[in-house]
Amino acid sequence: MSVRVQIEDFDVSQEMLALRKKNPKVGAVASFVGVVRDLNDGEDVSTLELEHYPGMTERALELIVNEAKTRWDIYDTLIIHRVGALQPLDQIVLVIVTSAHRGESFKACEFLMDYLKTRAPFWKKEQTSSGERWVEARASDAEAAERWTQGEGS
Amino acid sequence: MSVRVQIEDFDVSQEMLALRKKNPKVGAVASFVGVVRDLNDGEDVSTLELEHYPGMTERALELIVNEAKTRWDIYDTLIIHRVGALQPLDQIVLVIVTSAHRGESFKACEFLMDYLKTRAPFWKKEQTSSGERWVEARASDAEAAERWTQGEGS
Amino acid sequence: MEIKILFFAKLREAFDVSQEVIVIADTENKISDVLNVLRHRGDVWKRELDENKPFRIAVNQEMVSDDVLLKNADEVALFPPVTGG
Amino acid sequence: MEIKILFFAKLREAFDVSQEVIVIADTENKISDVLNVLRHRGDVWKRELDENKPFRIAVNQEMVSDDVLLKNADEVALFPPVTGG
Repeated sequence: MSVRVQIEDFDVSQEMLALRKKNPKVGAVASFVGVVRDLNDGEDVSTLELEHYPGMTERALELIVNEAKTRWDIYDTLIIHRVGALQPLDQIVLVIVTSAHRGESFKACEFLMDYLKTRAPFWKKEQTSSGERWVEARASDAEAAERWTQGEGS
Repeated sequence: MSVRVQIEDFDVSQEMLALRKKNPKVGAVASFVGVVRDLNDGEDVSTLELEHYPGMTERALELIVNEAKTRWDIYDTLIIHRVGALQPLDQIVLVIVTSAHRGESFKACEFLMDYLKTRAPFWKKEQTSSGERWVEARASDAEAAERWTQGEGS
Repeated sequence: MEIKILFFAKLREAFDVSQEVIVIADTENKISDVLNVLRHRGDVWKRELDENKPFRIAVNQEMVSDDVLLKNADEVALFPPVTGG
Repeated sequence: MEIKILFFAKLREAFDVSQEVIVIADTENKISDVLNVLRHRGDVWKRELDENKPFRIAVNQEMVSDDVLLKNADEVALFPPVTGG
């Protein structure tokens, strides 16, 4: 398990290689990268500022990872979340899951993203052409996380 | 859409960057990497030889990609499948899907892998300590592909 | 007892403070008591911490509901629904 | 008419041939007719192409069932269930 909150960008290939740890039992590597878009809720975005709650962020992510490990037969997970000022096209978040077979890594990776979206203390503020605004939480994210409490993940 | 069958290895970060095409509408990049394991059905594997049906392989993969595009609101997809002789720890297959929101890219990426596993003409032959053998198709792969015909993907 | 309170994101900006320490009676030991102390400041405090507002509460870095009991030196955080990822 | 036949993987090895061209009567125009020609060779052909064996059939690079109609110069491929990915 590894959880990092950082200002710096990340390299997906390097992180995958490190997470696999030359373990020849790994047959599947599922990953997700979130990227800053230039448009959100109809407004063009020039800069995204990411705030977080140091300490709680890492704890929350570790709880989420532990939850995934109890649900699926997976080997390792990595979560990197960037903070600070980001621009459109910048990578924001990376989740990687390794497992023997693909079904587990796919499910765990999507679960980690859905839970991160609703449980990890990060907040986005956008600079748009009509000024700055805090991004509002989406009902669709709450619904995505809710699915996993209803047995789909088993 | 891009489909490649090649002997050479691939770099996930580079392929992601190329697939995103500096399109600032892309918010989600889901990917899957399949890796050669050193153990399969109880036998230790030293080399995996991948055979394919040139021409049909590319056609089959393009049909699968078109099917994914009719089902989900996604931007671009990449499938790279290696052929020839591979060793444990080698990357075999890469699938990347870009979209605006994460749900679509996750679903399409898993769908592409499940369909590739049952519809694209590749065959694996393993060298093990007790000789060589052709890998048998798994019922679990057929079941995984079958799920998508029953409305889960909608 | 002393309770440390942290504010994040929109709430931090609205209150123009990122953290403070408040002293409450040992008998007033629920999150809701802390919230009432803050609401009594009126104006933006009353408005942003209204029960109908969707703010979140964490105690010692775990999200909780507002009937949790507090003890001396607990860290309480108030913030809007999270929007990371 | 002439039909090109390709064999892959285990079938290619079992028959020790990767492709051949066979000539069938224009009236014998189904995949099953081609399969019967091959089965009549006996031995490994009869065994590997037995109806209970799970081999797959493609015509002009698309997977099909064995009642598909063939036309001159079609490319037929016979192979085991696929195992890529």
